[in-house]
Amino acid sequence: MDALTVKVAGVEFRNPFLLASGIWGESGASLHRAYVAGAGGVVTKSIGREPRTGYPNPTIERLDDWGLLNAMGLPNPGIKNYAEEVRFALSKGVKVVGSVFGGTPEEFALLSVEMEKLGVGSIELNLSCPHAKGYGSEIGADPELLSEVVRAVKKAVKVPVWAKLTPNTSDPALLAAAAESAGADAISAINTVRALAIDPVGMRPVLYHGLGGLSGPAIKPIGLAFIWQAYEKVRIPLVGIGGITTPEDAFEYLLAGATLLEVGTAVADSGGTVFHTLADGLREILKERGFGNVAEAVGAAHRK
Amino acid sequence: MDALTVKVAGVEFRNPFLLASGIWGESGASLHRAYVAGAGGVVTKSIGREPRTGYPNPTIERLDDWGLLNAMGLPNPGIKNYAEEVRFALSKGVKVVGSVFGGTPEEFALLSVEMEKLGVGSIELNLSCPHAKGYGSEIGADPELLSEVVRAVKKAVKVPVWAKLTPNTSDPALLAAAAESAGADAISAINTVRALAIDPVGMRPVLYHGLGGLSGPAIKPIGLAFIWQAYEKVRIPLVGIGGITTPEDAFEYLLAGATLLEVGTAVADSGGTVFHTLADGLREILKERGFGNVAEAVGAAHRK
Amino acid sequence: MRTTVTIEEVVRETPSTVTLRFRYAPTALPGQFVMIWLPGDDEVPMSLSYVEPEPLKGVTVKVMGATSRHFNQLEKGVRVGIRGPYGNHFDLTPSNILLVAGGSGAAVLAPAAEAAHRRGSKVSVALGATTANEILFRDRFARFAEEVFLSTDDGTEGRKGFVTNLLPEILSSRKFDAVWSCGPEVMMVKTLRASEEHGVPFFGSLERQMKCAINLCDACAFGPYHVCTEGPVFDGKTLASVEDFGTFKRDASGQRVRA
Amino acid sequence: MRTTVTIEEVVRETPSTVTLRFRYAPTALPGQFVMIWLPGDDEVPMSLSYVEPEPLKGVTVKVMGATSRHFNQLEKGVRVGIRGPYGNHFDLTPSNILLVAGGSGAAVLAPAAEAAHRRGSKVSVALGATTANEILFRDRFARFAEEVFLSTDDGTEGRKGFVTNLLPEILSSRKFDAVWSCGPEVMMVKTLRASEEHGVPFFGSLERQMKCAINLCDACAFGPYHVCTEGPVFDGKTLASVEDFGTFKRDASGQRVRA
Ligand SMILES: Cc1cc2nc3c(=O)[nH]c(=O)nc-3n(C[C@H](O)[C@H](O)[C@H](O)COP(=O)(O)OP(=O)(O)OC[C@H]3O[C@@H](n4cnc5c(N)ncnc54)[C@H](O)[C@@H]3O)c2cc1C
Ligand SMILES: Cc1cc2nc3c(=O)[nH]c(=O)nc-3n(C[C@H](O)[C@H](O)[C@H](O)COP(=O)(O)OP(=O)(O)OC[C@H]3O[C@@H](n4cnc5c(N)ncnc54)[C@H](O)[C@@H]3O)c2cc1C
Ligand SMILES: Cc1cc2nc3c(=O)[nH]c(=O)nc-3n(C[C@H](O)[C@H](O)[C@H](O)COP(=O)(O)O)c2cc1C
Ligand SMILES: Cc1cc2nc3c(=O)[nH]c(=O)nc-3n(C[C@H](O)[C@H](O)[C@H](O)COP(=O)(O)O)c2cc1C
Ligand code: FES
Ligand code: FES
Repeated sequence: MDALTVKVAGVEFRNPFLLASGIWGESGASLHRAYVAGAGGVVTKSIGREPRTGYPNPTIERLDDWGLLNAMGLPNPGIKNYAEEVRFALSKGVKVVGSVFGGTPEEFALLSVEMEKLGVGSIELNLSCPHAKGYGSEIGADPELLSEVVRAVKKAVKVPVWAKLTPNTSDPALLAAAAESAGADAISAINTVRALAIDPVGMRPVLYHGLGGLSGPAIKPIGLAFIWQAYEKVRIPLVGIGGITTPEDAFEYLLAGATLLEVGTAVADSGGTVFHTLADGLREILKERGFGNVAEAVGAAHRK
Repeated sequence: MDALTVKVAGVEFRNPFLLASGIWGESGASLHRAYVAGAGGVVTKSIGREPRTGYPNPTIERLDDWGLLNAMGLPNPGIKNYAEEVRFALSKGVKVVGSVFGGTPEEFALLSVEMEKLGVGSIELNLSCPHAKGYGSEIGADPELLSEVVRAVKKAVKVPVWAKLTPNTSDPALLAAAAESAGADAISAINTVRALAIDPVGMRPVLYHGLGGLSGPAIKPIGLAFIWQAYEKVRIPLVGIGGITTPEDAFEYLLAGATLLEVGTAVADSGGTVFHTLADGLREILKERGFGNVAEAVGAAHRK
Repeated sequence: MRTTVTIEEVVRETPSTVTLRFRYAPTALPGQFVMIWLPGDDEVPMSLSYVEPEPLKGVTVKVMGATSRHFNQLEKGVRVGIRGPYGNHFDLTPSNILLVAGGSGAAVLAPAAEAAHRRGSKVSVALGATTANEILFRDRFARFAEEVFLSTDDGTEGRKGFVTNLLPEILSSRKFDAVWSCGPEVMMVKTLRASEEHGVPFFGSLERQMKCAINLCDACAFGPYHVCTEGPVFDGKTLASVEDFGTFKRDASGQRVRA
Repeated sequence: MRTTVTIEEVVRETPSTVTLRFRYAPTALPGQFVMIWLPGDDEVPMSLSYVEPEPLKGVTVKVMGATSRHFNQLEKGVRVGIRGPYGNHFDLTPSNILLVAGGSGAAVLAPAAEAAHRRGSKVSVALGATTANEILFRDRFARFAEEVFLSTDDGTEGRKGFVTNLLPEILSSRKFDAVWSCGPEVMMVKTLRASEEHGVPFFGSLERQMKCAINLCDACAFGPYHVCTEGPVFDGKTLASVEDFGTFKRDASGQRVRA
């Protein structure tokens, strides 16, 4: 087995670098392209039941080379229309993780079933959707609601289920533990960090939606902290996300406890070449530091 | 009245730029120096009952020009020893805000009383201290505990009380509302964002304590979001903190809803000259944009 | 990174089209576009209709819906948000170029043609519009073009009908080594076909949904390509290889709709 | 920013002192220090005892407590974390310099003296130590110094007693235009006084708690100054104006303790 091969909940990925949800995920052709560019797998855009146009522009705001703000508003063509995109990617042999979002446990379950029918190998639940029942807070920040969703989905599908958690919480370990005990097979973290950009000339928020989410290098330390805390709490595998740009970043996430990694904002500058750079670089680092494979490095920083 | 003069809960500051807590705050001479350098006021280091050495080094990790991680561990000489530092600063005419931290409402109240006796004009409660009763989570992230602390302190002192809140929460507005209804006179936000740095060579966390807090430009969008959400919820004045480095940053915080501002990490590079740069720059911007004074600009982005 | 520019000149080009000129420092190559934001309204992609060495850059906006109407009402002195330039650009080396433009398509072709002309290329132009007073940049092209062929849908100027009807004649009349086209996608499909028939390399500038413009969100997906980064200019071979071309684009939700 | 260096040479200087040499690219001026980290142990400030043009930089560490003992046991090939250099440096323009060093104080003075010598300055050295085999850099100074005066607390080498006892004689023997000093703070206080008496400008390198080293945390507060940034080298006038000098420093909690 290659040093970069990773198995999560029985599903094998040829390397730990997956295309993050919401990046290049609108079309099957783009998913395929990320895979050809060297990704170990791809996570689809978060898909809902009905088509949503998302928010009007501006939907993104580049802050500097260290950060990006976005408020896309979960644009997606709805699960029915999206089916052909997933099928296209699968037909090309792409390892697809289907990402879904919903407002209720039932909706999450229904969408997951549809994804499973399409043939995806794993499902990622986007548990930081702003359309939530409850007291106006996000589903994913409430351990109760989060558990309900995970349980409902686990009951409905056989493929592994990953719970994607938000960093906008006072207690990452609590959320991780809730997901684990509800039956999640893995935890993905982090989604973007709640943030805002103001245009000092127009004297208003830049993003149409106002609030947005911060991604990119600036959130790497925040993602690492989440993975670190989750690793100390749960035993299911962790999918590290947030600012991964260089092979060193990836190695740090492994050391902190992540088994798989997702790459989002870094795709922007690289146009996909980042996947080869990351994989080659990580292979080098593992060898140099005496690790036989990815799994051996996972959580190593906790053992010091 | 000068365009930069700001009044918060009856206390006047000659400009809105205060030295943030934990920066240059160990000695009265340094507090005085920040004031001479042009700060509108200074917030002391967070002071507890007994001397604490804080964590061993490394206590800080500079990530890049956009971010800094720290885990000082609340080093402080204890309120008794610190008294002479506060007295020195006050004797020089410095506008001092006394920052305190504690593990219980009583402790916060006791320390606030001591600060008031020393003569500080306002008190800032550091409500993100890791030494908390409750379920291991921080006092400041729990609206109940937070309210208890604020109520206890308000009962004990006459000077205005500011509640300094954490961004590590799912619901900033909820925390802000809790502080307001418990009687806080102002809200300061944000403290640092939970984060971690891993040393890929040593394969362990860089900071001795492991987890730390992110500050600097990278958290400006996170601080702006907090102020934005708090402004929509509460009517008490807001003290904006997080990544303020340029006059434009300051202006954006005003537009988002902050009345006062604290400057932390930016002091590092500037050695204090940042205060003049900020004040001069903001004065220019206000004039150019047709605002007669700071108060007029506060929250302007909400009125679009 | 986003910045703000002040509109310094407003030029009414046709009843439905206006050019806005502004000072914007980043170097732009002909063919590139910017994302331009009217605070309070939308942010939209616009090709640069004026680039270096002009002291003022410019965009030329045709009314299509609410946002472009808003642009058409802007006055001198207004400040708009801008980021970019984004995307690729026209290769200026061909020495005998035919432009085929429909509607606002002339906006992106004009600065490219001027740049090629400055390098010594010969440029001929086929301009189509709905009606006579909607013909865009007729005088601008006349200043340097070998010939300007006109057509209008209603026959009020030039040949009546679609501009593509002119192509067999033009392409037979002389040897071109490049056809550059921008306009409605059906027009470009036909122009590509005509160019192929005459063995002339084709380059077309495409329009798709744009959200991020930085190769991230996939809104501009066109087959496996991203129009914001690998386009908007594509060569004929690439266009012909992508099933989307002339058949479908994606709306803001990602659903396929007719191109 | 922190980086990692590999110890390439370990030189035992005295029973309690070791020099560690490593390749570290950032330019350093004599007098500056680095923050050096033994993962798993502490991170401490150390003056650079070797700077450019030496191919290997170095620090010279005297055993004081647990961390410095750990440093004294390091072997070649070990990797340590490092950031810096930080702080100010010695002004190398004086032409007749007297060094007054106690204990590990010679570590920071040696590279400064070498640099001044290279520029043509004359350097004399007064070296103090507890006992003969603890005298640091005796040979290193001998290579270029006009004279090296020695003293030991126990009289096993040179004059018995504190190094400051040598000063009246040395300062009267010749005209110096600068005294540079580093060592225990009481020693520096006495040296400053002696220099003032002889009208010679004084410069001393100070030690205080260091945490951030970037002018932020105030751990290194010395009067209104920050030793990490405005020091570690201060001139005599500044030192004399700060009540802390020779009286108190702050421990890790910020409490005042005897200097
Ligand atoms: C790279 C690029 C360069 C462009 N350059 C120019 C230019 O130089 N001059 C010019 O007038 N227009 C240009 N456009 C088109 C422009 O961005 C807008 O699409 C157009 O102004 C319509 O906006 P609206 O909101 O007023 O109309 P809407 O009410 O949104 O729609 C009117 C019509 O335009 C289509 N449309 C809307 N938004 C987009 C979009 N983002 N991308 C593609 N089609 C869309 C709709 O499908 C509809 O048919 C360009 C588009 C792209 C992608
Ligand atoms: C700018 C600067 C340059 C220095 N350069 C050198 C050098 O070149 N060579 C060298 O051997 N040492 C140098 N030191 C001192 C060194 O950083 C350590 O203080 C020393 O090695 C003791 O560490 P320890 O943990 O082994 O001892 P500890 O057990 O911590 O303490 C032993 C003694 O050292 C004092 N001490 C501890 N930490 C500090 C500190 N951070 N700052 C000041 N005093 C402290 C204590 O008060 C105690 O008296 C320098 C200090 C500073 C501030
Ligand atoms: C433009 C954009 C769109 C995104 N859309 C989604 C989405 O639909 N679902 C989701 O779970 N995460 C979404 N994310 C979050 C990313 O998957 C990822 O968690 C985040 O960007 C942090 O990783 P990064 O720093 O590598 O970008 C989106 C991020 C960006 C930048
Ligand atoms: C070195 C350091 C020490 C700090 N100590 C404290 C403290 O004692 N009490 C407190 O309330 N905040 C403390 N903070 C947080 C700052 O006051 C401020 O909230 C934070 O750094 C964000 O602002 P900035 O980005 O301008 O630095 C500290 C921050 C730093 C960098
Ligand atoms: S517009 Fe987002 S990828 Fe092209
Ligand atoms: S060591 Fe922190 S200010 Fe000097």
